[in-house]
Amino acid sequence: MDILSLVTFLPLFAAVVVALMPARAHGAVKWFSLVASIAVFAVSLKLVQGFVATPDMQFVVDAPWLPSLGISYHIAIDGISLFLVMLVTFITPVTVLSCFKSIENRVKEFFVCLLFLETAMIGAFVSLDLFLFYVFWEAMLIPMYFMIGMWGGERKVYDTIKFFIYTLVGSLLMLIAILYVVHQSRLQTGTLSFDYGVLLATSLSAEQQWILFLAFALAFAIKVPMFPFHTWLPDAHVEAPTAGSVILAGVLLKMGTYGFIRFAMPMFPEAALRAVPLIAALAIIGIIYGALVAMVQKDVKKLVAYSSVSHLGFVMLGLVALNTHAVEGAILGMINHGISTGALFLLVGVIYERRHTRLISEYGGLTRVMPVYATVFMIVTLSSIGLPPLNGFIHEFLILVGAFQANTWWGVLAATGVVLGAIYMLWMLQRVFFGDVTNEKNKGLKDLSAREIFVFLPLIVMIFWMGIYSKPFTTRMEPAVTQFVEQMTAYRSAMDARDGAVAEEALVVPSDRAGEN
Amino acid sequence: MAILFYLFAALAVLGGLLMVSLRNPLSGAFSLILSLVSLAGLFAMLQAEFVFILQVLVYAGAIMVLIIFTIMLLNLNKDELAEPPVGWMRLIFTALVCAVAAFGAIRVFGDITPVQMEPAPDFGSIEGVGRLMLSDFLYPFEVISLILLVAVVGVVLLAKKVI
Amino acid sequence: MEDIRPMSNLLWIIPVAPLAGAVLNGLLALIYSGREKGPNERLVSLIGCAAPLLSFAVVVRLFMAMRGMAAEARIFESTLFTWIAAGPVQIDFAYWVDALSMTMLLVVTGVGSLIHIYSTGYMHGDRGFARFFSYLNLFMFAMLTLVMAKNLPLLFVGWEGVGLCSYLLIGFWYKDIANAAAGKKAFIVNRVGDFAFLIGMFILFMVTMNLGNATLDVPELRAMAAVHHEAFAKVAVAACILLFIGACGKSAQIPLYVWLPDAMAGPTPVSALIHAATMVTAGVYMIARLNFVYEMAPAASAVVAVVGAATAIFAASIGFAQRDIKKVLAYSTVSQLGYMFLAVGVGAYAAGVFHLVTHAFFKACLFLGAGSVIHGLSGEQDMFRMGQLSKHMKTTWLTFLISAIAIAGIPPLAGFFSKDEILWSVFNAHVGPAWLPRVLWVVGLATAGMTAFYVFRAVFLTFHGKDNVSHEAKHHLHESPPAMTMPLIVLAAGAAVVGCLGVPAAIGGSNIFHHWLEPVFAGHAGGHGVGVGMGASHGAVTIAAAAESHGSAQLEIILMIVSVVVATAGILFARLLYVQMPGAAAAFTTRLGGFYTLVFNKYYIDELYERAIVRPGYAIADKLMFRLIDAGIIEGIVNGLGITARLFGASFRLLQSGVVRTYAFFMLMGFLYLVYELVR
Amino acid sequence: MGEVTLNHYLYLSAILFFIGAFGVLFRQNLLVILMSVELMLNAVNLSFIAFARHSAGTMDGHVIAFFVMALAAAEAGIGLAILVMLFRNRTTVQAGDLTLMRD
Amino acid sequence: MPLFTAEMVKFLMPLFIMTGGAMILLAWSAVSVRTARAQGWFAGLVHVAALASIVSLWNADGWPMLNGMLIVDRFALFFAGLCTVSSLGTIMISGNYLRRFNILRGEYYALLLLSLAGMFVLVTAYDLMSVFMGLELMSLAIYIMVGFRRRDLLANEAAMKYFLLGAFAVAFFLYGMSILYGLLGTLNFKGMVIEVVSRELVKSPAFLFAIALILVGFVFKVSAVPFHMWVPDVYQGAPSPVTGFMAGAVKAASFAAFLRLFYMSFFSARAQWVDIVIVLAIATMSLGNIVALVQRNVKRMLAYSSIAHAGYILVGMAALAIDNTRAASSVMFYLLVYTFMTLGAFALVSAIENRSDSRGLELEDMSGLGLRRPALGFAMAVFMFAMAGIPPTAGFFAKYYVFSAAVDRGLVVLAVVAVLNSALSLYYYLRVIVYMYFHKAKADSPVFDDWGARAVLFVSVLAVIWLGLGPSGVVPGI
Repeated sequence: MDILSLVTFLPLFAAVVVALMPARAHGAVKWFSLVASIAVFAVSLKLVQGFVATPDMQFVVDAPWLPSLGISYHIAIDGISLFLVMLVTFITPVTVLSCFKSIENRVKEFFVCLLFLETAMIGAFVSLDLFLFYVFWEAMLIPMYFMIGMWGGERKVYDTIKFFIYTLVGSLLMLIAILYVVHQSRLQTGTLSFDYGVLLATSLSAEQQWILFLAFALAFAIKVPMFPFHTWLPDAHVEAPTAGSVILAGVLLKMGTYGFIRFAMPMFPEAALRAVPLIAALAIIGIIYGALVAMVQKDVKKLVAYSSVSHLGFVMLGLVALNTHAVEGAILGMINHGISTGALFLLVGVIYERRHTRLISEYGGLTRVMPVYATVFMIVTLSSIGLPPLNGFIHEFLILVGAFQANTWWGVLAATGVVLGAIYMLWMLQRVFFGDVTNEKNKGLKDLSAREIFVFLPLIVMIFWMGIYSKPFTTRMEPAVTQFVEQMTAYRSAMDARDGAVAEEALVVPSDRAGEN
Repeated sequence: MAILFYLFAALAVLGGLLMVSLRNPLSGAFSLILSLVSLAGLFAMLQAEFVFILQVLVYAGAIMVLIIFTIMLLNLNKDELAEPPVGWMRLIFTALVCAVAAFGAIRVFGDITPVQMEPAPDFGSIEGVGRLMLSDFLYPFEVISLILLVAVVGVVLLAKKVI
Repeated sequence: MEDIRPMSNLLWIIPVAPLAGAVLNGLLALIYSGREKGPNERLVSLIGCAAPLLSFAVVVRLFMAMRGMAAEARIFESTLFTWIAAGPVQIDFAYWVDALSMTMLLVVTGVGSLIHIYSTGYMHGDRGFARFFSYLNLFMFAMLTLVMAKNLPLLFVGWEGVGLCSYLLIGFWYKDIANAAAGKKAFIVNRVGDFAFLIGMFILFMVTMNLGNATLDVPELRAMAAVHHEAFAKVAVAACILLFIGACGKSAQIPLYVWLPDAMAGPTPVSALIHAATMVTAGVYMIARLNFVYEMAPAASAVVAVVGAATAIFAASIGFAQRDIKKVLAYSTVSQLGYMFLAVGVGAYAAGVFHLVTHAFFKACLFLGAGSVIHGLSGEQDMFRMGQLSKHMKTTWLTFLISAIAIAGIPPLAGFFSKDEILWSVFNAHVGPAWLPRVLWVVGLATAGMTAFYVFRAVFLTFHGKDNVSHEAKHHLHESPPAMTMPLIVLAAGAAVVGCLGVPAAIGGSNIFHHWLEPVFAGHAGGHGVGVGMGASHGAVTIAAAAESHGSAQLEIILMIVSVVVATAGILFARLLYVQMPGAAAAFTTRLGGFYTLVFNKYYIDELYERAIVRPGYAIADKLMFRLIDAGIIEGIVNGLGITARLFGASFRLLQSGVVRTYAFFMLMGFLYLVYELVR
Repeated sequence: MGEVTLNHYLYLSAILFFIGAFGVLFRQNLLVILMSVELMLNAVNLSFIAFARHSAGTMDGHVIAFFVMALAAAEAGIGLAILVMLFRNRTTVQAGDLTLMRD
Repeated sequence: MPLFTAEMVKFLMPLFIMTGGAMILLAWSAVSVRTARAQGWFAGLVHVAALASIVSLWNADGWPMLNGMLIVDRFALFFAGLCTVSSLGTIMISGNYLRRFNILRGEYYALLLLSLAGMFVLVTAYDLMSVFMGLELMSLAIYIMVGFRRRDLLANEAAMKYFLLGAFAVAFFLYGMSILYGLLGTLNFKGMVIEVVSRELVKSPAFLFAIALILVGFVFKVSAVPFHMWVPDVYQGAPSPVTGFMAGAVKAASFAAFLRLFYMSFFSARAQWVDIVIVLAIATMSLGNIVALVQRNVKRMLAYSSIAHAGYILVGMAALAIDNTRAASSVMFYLLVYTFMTLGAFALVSAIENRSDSRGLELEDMSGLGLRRPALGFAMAVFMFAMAGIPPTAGFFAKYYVFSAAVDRGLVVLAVVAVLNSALSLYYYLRVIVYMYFHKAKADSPVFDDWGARAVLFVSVLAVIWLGLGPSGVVPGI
């Protein structure tokens, strides 16, 4: 079996094994899941090792799946998806370890969901066949649904359904759009194919592109989530168990941004370019809006959830800034957000596990009783608000530079997010960690256990590593990103030239007519 | 001929109207028999000898007897017969809808041009129809036997007091 | 010439030593966090002090080496690794030291080391001893990175790093939520500045990128600015003003000064190190660093000068009415920073930096002295509950007094020279309209007098005047341990003598300091004949060096005398009010009435911010965005769709009446529809 | 009164058919509804027979009419059986009473 | 050409087996009531035999037999096999259910077989006469089965409603037949095409009027809005296994004839009827889904869901094209998947339905099922996700084919409406899962899953997942 397929399906295999284990064997289930997910990570390291910094797709597997339908098992990675796959394989073991204790009932089912989810996530990142992609994309919903529903909070029923339907509406419209493109491609080439490369070559009129782009963009924008499609996110997070939140924020949201850069924008470049001001506006609104709304939250998790809206706004802005550094910043942003926000959710989970509340007002002065925890929290917070030289700064800087280059006002408006980010995070920090311990229940709280420290250690290492030395990441993604940016730029100049020609024509025609007369 | 047609037609319509309007189902059943017999007359006018016979024997005879028998069996008293009063609005509306539908059908039928032909000598005869039934229509004929079988089994199963 | 490479190879030690100290102490603090007792204070002190001292040693070694080099070649450089590499954005983690940075390095490591030593005494017995030193060392690392950064993003690393440490140290005693809030306020106000800083940085980056060589390296920027003058000049004003706003945040200038007085919540050594000597001067340093850009933007420079002057006098006036000794010093710091900005605003970069250096000494000394007093009085900070302490705390008193004289600008102490140089430069400056330099000079002079007044008000209230010390406090009253007094002495000595580095030529000095910094600032001294002032008048940008050439020495001496007189008047007035006629102060206060209240409450600026920005902002976020838009409109639409669907469902189910004829009726209607559609 | 053509028969069948439909729609008595359906089937038969004579010219229509009658018999049987069963349990023959299940 | 030859026997063999088995069962059950279980086994064996004969015919080429009344081609065999499997599954889940409600009788199996025979007639029909006969045979048997719980008021009511409205609809159908007969002189599928085309009757009002009448008969059976109103009541009142049978096999068989007739005889008038089918499709899926949202009774909810599914299938009907069979194949695949999903779902419903008030199964009754009985819960979850069309279940593929066909035919708006509907439908499907997994079990309500139900569930789950992974080649043309 090739290595990419191995990475993709090893978790599924592990899930099946876990499913077959006796339900009572909690310990065995947990440790097996941990070992399996670490093994997946180890295998995925081979991807990094074997990756060559070129714009080409690598580790390609292209085998027919349903040939009569033009559907193939076509998977590969390039510099863009490589790190997203790594993010998945990295976050999953951390998540597995984090819920050793918090998941007490239906342990087996939980880990089955988690491992199944891992396969679906990796699959979505590596698929180069749109049908395959769609299948993975939707398949992610099921385990997520169960994770929120079975191990979630009080209002889970409403929120799980909302989460599911919200994301499904968008993706179903995308399905129709995919079908339409496939249909057009069949009309043009005579063969039925869902292959990314084939569909990329399909020529579509401006109107077609626009509609199709909107369909794709809606699906992805909901997932990202971009303002104003974000309201499912806080609710889903609040009800999700810690591990669910981590995966949701850490990886699932990146599906949306990844979808933009991989599918929506290259497939419909003209429409995408026309939509750039719109997307940028929504992204900027998201940055500011998310931050302001985060500020007034009373629930820590909701606060972090809204902060995700803000952060993902940055990522989207980076994508539409369409210059190499901004796009690289956006990709780094996806990874960084996965690490930092994942860590934040894990941290919230730690106190939730101990106190079963996430209301900020229930806490206060935690530094006194949980100094190690407070330290970790502080580091992660700083990473989240983009304090140099932690990881958050790198992507924010690159995105802001890029956005500023694309349009001065984008850069200026987006940079306000830097201020607002500090406000809500530090205020939350102040209320949770500083002051005296006023709540009696907080007096006896235990600091991080050794296991929990092991959960956070890799995250913190990554926070520092990616902040101080991000070059290994950027050099690998650079060729692919450059290619993407160059293509989009080429389209833009083609469009400008054509618009210019049209304008000229409009000027020329009357005079011609005059000549005729 | 025309007079005969209009007579039968008028009787058939009258029977139908009476059936749907008379309160007592028994009266309705007799009205329906009137209608069915009139139709039998029309069948005869259309040279459908076989169907004419069946109409009188099976329909007006057997089926209606079955219905009347059931009505007697149920022995409905006044309360059970009493239908809740129906508003005029509803009556008019329903009648209007049906009339529109019938009118539509009539308009469609107005476009149909009949084919002038002289029917075969055995047209409508028992023999002719019987041959056809057991040759071209053998398959439906067999299936209808199954349908009747189902009906028999069903009646037994459903209506028997104790099974 | 000495090979500089081995020297450059030492550069990394300077920031890394404190970083290592921070990590070690931090780990110690964490390891001991769960235990009854903290880690051994001696061990912590050893690590904590050794780190800056090692840096200091390296800095001194480098300084020696640098002095031996030719003026133009005085640069050490060391690229550690590539930090960010994305497309055109190639940013190295590179350290770069020229004369300006070297000056700063000496101040930072020197004063920093002293304050570390002082802290071992001041923080003795505190539960967070190790944590404190960890933060302090981290601060040193960040500050040194700021100073030594070769490029602006790296400078920004230090810039944010010092902000972080400031945040952590202000909120060091986090048990009191007010301290934590003060820290947060500092951080956020700084972030507002950083926002502008970032954008200013982007503007510069865009310029270089459009020129085909995207860079943010300071030396490269400088070189490019020299060549591509037009391109830079186009955006210089915007960039400079934005960068200056950043500096306003860090250096507590109007309108972003509000955090600094609150920052006094931190331990006093922190106030001395971060909020007086080093961090808050970063803004001045940054502008001096980017002087070549400011040269091209006279309008921006004028703004800097005006804001600096305004801050100087405004903060000084607030200093009049403070009761808290640290608050007095805090406003004094704001005021003095205003002075420095005034200097760099009029192009007197060297003078500004010189004042920065002298200020570092006397203000650190004042703060540490105040800390010593507070330490002696078991935490009392209200000056009206002190008095006559000169008897009990001799060393503290003396050092405090020396520094006070220095800040008041009495010759021959340090403050006199630096302040006077600034005033002289302002007087001769060509900034804005012709009247502006004179106005600025008057403001500066007035500020000098006010400074003398409020500083000596503090001196008299604390060490002389009436004894208002409470009974319990008196019981414990003692002179501070040597670990604290020793740095005081060193700093006071510094405050007394560093002035001689900048003795102006007018009174026979050679202004060593000036010449030292010449390579940094000289390259652009009026070199390009940029238009100055609001109008179209073209003239050379004035810098101190230029001022010397055409100002008359006599006038300079006269102005010196004027300023000394003003300062002395201030001191005497303070003596009059607080020593000779103790009742007069109160009477005076009453006379002033409302104005005093206004000043005492710092012109209600905090309240204004609270009412005008914070509360409306929160209300908008909460009421408008969260409740109305998010929960109301968006969720309303989303849920509304769901509810509508269910409503439809509920109404359609009513059709399902269970009545057969209704069902048949719908069938017939459906049939009619089919006929209608098909036959038509 | 002109000549009676195919169309006349068809008109009559349409009228009878929709009288039957009206009965189904309007009446509540299940017996009458059942009879109305019978009337509709008869209208169909009339149409079959008329078409056989005047349009198709084959006897297929007659055969089909026979099948329809057989079906009518079967339906009547089952319908009445269900009715009897229902009457045993509910003592009603009103369609309007059959509303245990709704919504 | 002789009417009947020996080689036709093998083509009619399934029908002979079914009817023969039914006769034997009738006789057997008339003499022995106590051996009802054995009769069930026997019925099962008959099904297996019928299935075997259907499978054996897969490669035999059928032709229009018996005066063009029927044709046993692959299309017919596909549906015949599907119906037989569904019927077999119904038998397997019926035993326990019937015993629980004390109505275990051999006649039940006989009627099931006869109804299956009706379906065979229906799916092999090549002449409207056979369609009519098949429909009636199938329906009459089912009327009786619906009323099989004789003491149950709901069952009585359901049977009565179904019967009356069924008879009403059949009258329309017959009326349409008569007009076609008059216009074309033939009711043979092929013959009708020839007549319509040669005499240019495509736009004649009478012809279109006949189509409208015929449509009434079909859309009634496949429960399209507004001919759907019997569905919820009948599905709720009927014994659950019968409901499953109706939702699956009856619908499949009706669609088979519907498809063949409209794809063949009436296709020349597609331009005329396609708008209607689109409107019906939109109305059907929207109404089905919207009303299902507010149902709390599982059987009623599934009834509305089955209406909605009919709407999706109608999308495929609207997309029928002359140059390729993709739309037709999509309809076939949809029915294949739907039959399994619905069979499985009703197997579960049959196994847990145990209410004394005979209201069928309420959502509350499913509380905690997934936790108490993980395997059953898992199966139901799979069916629900499949019905909602979530990959990687076959339900997704089914929808995918249909939508894809619609998009290919240019019916993008219809496809969009369809996907929005399927998003909407998610709500009530998920609610079942919510009750099964996220609610605490009430009292320990027993679950009556015997091996038959388990086997059906197992096979259905397997089919729904397997068809979702690689459905190539299952349906001709896909």
